[in-house]
Amino acid sequence: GSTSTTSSSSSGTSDKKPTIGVAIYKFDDTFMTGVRNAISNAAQGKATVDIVDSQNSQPTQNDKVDLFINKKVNALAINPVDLTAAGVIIDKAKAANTPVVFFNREPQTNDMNKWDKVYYVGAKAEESGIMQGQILVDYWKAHPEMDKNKDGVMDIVMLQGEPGHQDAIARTKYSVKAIEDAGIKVNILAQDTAMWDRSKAQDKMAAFLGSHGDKIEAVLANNDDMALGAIEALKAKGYFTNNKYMPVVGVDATAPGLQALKDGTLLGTVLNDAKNQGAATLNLAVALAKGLTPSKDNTGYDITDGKYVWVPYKKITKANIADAQ
Amino acid sequence: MPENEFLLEMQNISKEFPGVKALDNVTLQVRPGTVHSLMGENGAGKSTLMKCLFGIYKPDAGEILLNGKTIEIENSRAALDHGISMIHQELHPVPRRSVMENLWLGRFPLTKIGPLKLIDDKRMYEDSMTIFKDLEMDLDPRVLVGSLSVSKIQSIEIAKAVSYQAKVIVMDEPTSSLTGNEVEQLFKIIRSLKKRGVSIIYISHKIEEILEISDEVTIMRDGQRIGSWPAAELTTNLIISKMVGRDLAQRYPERHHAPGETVLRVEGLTSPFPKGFKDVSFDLRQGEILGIGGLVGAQRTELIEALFGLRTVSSGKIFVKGKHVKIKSPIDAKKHKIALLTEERRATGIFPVLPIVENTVMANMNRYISPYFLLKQQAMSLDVQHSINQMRIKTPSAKTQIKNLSGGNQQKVLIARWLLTEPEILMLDEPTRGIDVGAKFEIYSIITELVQQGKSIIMISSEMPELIGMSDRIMVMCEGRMSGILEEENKTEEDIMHLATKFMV
Amino acid sequence: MTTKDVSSKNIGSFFFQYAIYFVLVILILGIAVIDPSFLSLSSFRDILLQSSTRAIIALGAAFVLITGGVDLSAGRMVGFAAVLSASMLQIQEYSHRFYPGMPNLPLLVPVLIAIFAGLLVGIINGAIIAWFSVPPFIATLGSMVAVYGLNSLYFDMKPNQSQPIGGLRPDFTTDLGSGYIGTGVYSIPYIVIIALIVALIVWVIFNKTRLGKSMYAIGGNIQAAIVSGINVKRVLLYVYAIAGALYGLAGVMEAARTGGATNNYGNMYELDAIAACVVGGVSTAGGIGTVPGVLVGVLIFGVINYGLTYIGVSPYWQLIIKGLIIIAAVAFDIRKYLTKK
Amino acid sequence: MTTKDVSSKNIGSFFFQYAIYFVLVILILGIAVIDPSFLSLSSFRDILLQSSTRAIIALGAAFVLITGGVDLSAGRMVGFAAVLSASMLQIQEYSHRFYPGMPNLPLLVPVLIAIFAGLLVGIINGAIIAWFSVPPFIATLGSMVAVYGLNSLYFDMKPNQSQPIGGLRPDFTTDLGSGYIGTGVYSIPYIVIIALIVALIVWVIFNKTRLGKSMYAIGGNIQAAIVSGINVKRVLLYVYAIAGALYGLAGVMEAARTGGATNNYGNMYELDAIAACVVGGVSTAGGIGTVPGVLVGVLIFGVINYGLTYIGVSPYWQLIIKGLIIIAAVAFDIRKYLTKK
Ligand SMILES: Nc1ncnc2c1ncn2[C@@H]1O[C@H](COP(=O)(O)OP(=O)(O)OP(=O)(O)O)[C@@H](O)[C@H]1O
Ligand SMILES: Nc1ncnc2c1ncn2[C@@H]1O[C@H](COP(=O)(O)OP(=O)(O)OP(=O)(O)O)[C@@H](O)[C@H]1O
Ligand SMILES: OC[C@H]1O[C@@H](O)[C@H](O)[C@@H](O)[C@H]1O
Ligand SMILES: [Mg+2]
Ligand SMILES: [Mg+2]
Repeated sequence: GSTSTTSSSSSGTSDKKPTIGVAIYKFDDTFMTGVRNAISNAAQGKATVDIVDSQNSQPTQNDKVDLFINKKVNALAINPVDLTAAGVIIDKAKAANTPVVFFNREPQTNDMNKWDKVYYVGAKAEESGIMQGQILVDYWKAHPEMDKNKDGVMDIVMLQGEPGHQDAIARTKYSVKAIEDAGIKVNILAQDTAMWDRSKAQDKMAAFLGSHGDKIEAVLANNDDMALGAIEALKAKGYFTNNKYMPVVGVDATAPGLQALKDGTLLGTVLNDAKNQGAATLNLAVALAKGLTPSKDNTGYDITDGKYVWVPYKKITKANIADAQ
Repeated sequence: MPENEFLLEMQNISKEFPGVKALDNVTLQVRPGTVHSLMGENGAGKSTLMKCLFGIYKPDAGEILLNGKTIEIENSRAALDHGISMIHQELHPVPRRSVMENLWLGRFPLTKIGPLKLIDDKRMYEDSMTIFKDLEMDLDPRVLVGSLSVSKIQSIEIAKAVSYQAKVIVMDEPTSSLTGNEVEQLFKIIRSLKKRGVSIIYISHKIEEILEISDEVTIMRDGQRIGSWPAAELTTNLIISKMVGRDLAQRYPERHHAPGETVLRVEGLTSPFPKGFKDVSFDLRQGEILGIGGLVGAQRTELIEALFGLRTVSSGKIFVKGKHVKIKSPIDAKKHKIALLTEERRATGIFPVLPIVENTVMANMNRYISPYFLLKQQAMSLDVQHSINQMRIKTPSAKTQIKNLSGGNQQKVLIARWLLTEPEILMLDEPTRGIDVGAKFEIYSIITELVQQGKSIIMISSEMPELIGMSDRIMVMCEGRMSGILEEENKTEEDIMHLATKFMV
Repeated sequence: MTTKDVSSKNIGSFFFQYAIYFVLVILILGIAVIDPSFLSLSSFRDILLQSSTRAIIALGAAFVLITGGVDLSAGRMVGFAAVLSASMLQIQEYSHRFYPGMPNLPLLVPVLIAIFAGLLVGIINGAIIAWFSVPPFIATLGSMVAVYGLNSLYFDMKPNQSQPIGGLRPDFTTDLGSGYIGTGVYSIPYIVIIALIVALIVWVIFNKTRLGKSMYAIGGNIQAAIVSGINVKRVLLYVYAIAGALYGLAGVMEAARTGGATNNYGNMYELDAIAACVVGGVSTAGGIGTVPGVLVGVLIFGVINYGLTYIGVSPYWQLIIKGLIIIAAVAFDIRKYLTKK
Repeated sequence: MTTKDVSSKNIGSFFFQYAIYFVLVILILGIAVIDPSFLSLSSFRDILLQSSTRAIIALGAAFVLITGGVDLSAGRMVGFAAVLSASMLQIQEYSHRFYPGMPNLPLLVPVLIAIFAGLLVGIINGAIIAWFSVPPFIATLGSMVAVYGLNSLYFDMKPNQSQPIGGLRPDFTTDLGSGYIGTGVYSIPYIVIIALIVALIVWVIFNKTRLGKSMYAIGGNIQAAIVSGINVKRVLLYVYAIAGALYGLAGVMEAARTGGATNNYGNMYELDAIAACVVGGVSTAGGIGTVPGVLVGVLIFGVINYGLTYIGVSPYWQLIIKGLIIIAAVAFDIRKYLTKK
């Protein structure tokens, strides 16, 4: 079916405050909660936002999109569960003439090109991995003792997020690649999924330590929660006391992560800028809902290639904790 | 084809369960067109032998011959295909399905609709009606089996077994839940089956029935065959002595009852349901046995379950030792020292997967609680062992799961359970159903002893000789109403029957 | 066996007999009171559409529940079928094709392969349960875990390497997944039609076939089934196999509907499916359950999910309310079985 | 009734009687064959430690399963208790304190509050099941969903706003969560000791108390339990309440052990717990189950999880192997119940 283009007036309330339908891929994702809060805050006085949980299920998200279209929202802001599903969502939105801003997970270019009222706000997933790698490279160079067996190869273990999760894949791949690009060979002693989960990571790390013990020279975790789990397992094996140290790197710059940076247990993390992702997403959606073409003027963010707003990641170590707070 | 002397032969069958040699080299030979009865105490191995025949168990050793030819019976399907059908001691209804679906289970009539074979509901209904008419049973094929009484379910099982057109029909205690008329009806069916050359293997603890219907009788004891005799050569006493291995001088123990004051008074008890019991009033005195007689459907079970707090009542009063009491649940009943042995052993009696110990003490755990909230294991085991000995429960150990006991022995455990609560008023609903003569006498003795200790008993029984032999007084019910109380010494079956049909039209 | 007279009690019992239908109506009305715009054809169309794949999975689950079993592998099989079918139905031009060189297959081939995969896993489940006497809970928990592993391995194959599968063919997504008969709000999506056809077939199996009656007997009293000569093992095999095929079909439809697939598709659907069945009157103890009941159960969840979002209840409160509604609905429905003695 | 002599058959039946213990040993040996270094005190210590909270949850689940019920709310209660206790046990200096101004509470206060929250939810579960006759599956599904909603609301409160709760006090994490008696590999973590004490208490309840016997009776035949004058409703109430308290305790221990908490803690633990119980011989049909069995079930999962990671099996293959082992272990164990035909 199709609806009239003057959908905003049909709601009966004043046109000044448009309604934005926001679908988050999963509510209990720490980082996306930050984005979600940023969207709500940015919406104060500007728009009514209806934020829903897609429960990490693409079909559920499609259901929510149908509902938003049925409720005649003025614009959609979608954090896709599965980025390939954007195509179908765009078709639905186009049929109802409801503009869409995707955020945090980038749909494929050919989908983005399906319609001119489709935008994207996000960070480049691989960037976070690269920064993780760089943090280790810096440490390796400054601390030759990190190469415990002096073979010039960095022997690491990798704790991965949910199998198939694009952030997990990108971080796993590009963190290693960044180290290798710096001319350091990497040997992955063990890698396993801990499903983004702190206590699973702790259990996995205990097993890694059991089988590889002191051979491990660094721990890469796809997020901070898992990095912190690894740190607990390391503590149980005597690390972080009496000069026994292990470099551990995560992503997200969560509050407990920053605390661990302060404590000196976490070597580094990567800040995914929730505040700006959220604000940019909302501003774009509001502009689109009002029938405007988004621009730096009406959104406050640079628009690249007419459709993209890139919010950069930031490397965080003990030295620049303040940048993340 | 030369006629074999025996239609069915089970030769040298042995079967062992963990800790039990259930069958030890047993041979059974059944002639065509005869009723061959199997008798023996509870746990003698009768059901096990039949389960071997019906493919439920696989014998450890032995052979089965049909018409002189050795056959393999892998499962029940194979038994049915060989023309052997069975009425099981433990009934197997599918409660939430209709009568006809139960009847035709495993062989539903089909009709072809195009390439599809679908169930022919109409034919299923008509075929059911035909069978029920044939067997003179009053059953509606469409109602849910779960809403029927045990005796109706028993009738369905009979109809089912007969409807297979089998050559051999095993009937494992088919009459345990039937009353007079229905038993007669069954016998009529058996006689007509015999005429068609069908052989019946008949198991029962009711010696009168055995003598009436059998051509031949095989007696078993402790998993072994004692011998086979033409029924005409046997008498009640002979059977008993061969079964039990000793003589049983009398069927009912001597009674020296001296009923005392009233311990239970029921006034105008009425069920909230239109077909339920109405306006029932009676007294139970200390040290007496009050029998309750009546036909199936007389609401005897409902009445005593209401007294035990298992059913609601709309009006009426209950007095225990003169005090007006409200009994809303078995917990209340137990507080007033009332016990109830229910009618349906499997549904409301046993805890199948639990050991005998737990099954025995379950109604009586308060007694074993030590000051530290822990149960006194020692005392518990002692009491259980005492019960096993006293009731002569046949079991490898007190830790055996009760589901592995023979039906009769399960019943004894349940009686033991309630005796352990030391009730003042013990209500027994068909207490000797499925119990062998020897054990019956033991149970009667226990009841008598209890009464002599000043306990009071209410006993529902559909066996009139038992009712007459044991009761001081007999209350008879008919269609939910009390039709009279027989007080005099010389009560007769005719008296009971007269009252049991008093309100019938 | 006399027929009961019509009486006031019967009206009450009629009410309880159909309690679950009343629950559905009350829910709809309750939501409509808060936001009258909810009562529209397009809302109902959305709810029906969203309930369709759920209904197919729930019907599969019902097969198993009626025999007294349980099937935890449902969700992961949905995911497997979604990935399988999607991986073979990508457009030629798509840059990350799962099978780069493969020519376009006829639509039906990948669809059938995916359904067949579900069937196969179902057969394995059934065989393990019937022949090795492994309790259904464990057998299907094992296959739930193993199928997810298998799916992830497949999904991780080169060149895909765990990329979400996209670029699906329009005959799969647009025509089948989003297509419909009719126009505008007066249209019925194909997916709804497929679900209805499946429901009809399942109804026939449950009520008119030997397999169906045998299932009820096995769930109602397995001893009775055995001594009546029912081939219990074979029935269980068929039941789990059919259930598996239905999950497979549902997986294909999820991929068609969303235009993509990942190995995470279907995660936890089994719980939703079982819940819908139980709310719809299927007993987890076996032997009880009807197709209309299951459908109403699915619709109740559909209305709750859609309606609570529609009236703008915040997600966390939605969870709390949803939890309470589920309990209340069943507490209400269960009264019909609580015959006072 | 002749007593059987000791014979070769008895050895076989002894073997099957303890099949599940053999499964455990075989698993350990199998892993040790692939990597002999696995056979070390520190591996066993790790496995014991990782199994401890699981054991407590599984014991809670066993209470419920023995009565013939099921408790889906376990995992979410673990999460709730973890968040509750963690939120009240942060160091003063932590920048994102859940309760910014609050003074330090004595360790036991938050711990008891969290356990009490579990108890309370358990009581509600039990009450709904006993008094409203709602099937346990639905009652606990409802509370599983609702408790998660409640926990998420709490977790989302200002100023925390769904940040993982960190900065926990060392007396909670270091002393309790990671503390131990003894030195080096010859040490026993407190958490293991707590789990052992819980197991002992549960063993006493199951075997030596009226409550325990009543639970088995209810699971074995609820009608007979009613007739025997067991206060079925009260027993169910106690059972779900105790289970809830155990989940609460497990949640506290998860927070202490990992040094943090989020609302997603404990997600799906109920499935693991039930699986461990069933592998350990607890029947989902009720009436059957022992404490040693449950512990062995938990250990089997512990060994699989630790061992497969130890020998470096890739995650996807881990899933496949784990699924197959679960099925095989139970297929093997179940032989003891298969009364010879
Ligand atoms: N499945 C089983 N497992 C273990 N022991 C069993 C099993 N079935 C029967 N038994 C044992 O075998 C013996 C014979 O039992 P069976 O049921 O055949 O007796 P019965 O003669 O039919 O008795 P009743 O008259 O009480 O029905 C009993 O001791 C019983 O405990
Ligand atoms: N209309 C009915 N609906 C449901 N159950 C019934 C009905 N009629 C009888 N029953 C059940 O059948 C059983 C026996 O019926 P009833 O109480 O009428 O006979 P009784 O006189 O107690 O017979 P018995 O001699 O077997 O004890 C009871 O357990 C009762 O619950
Ligand atoms: O999907 C969940 C994951 O999402 C990532 O983006 C995030 O970095 C992880 O911490 C985890 O939350
Ligand atoms: Mg090195
Ligand atoms: Mg018998």
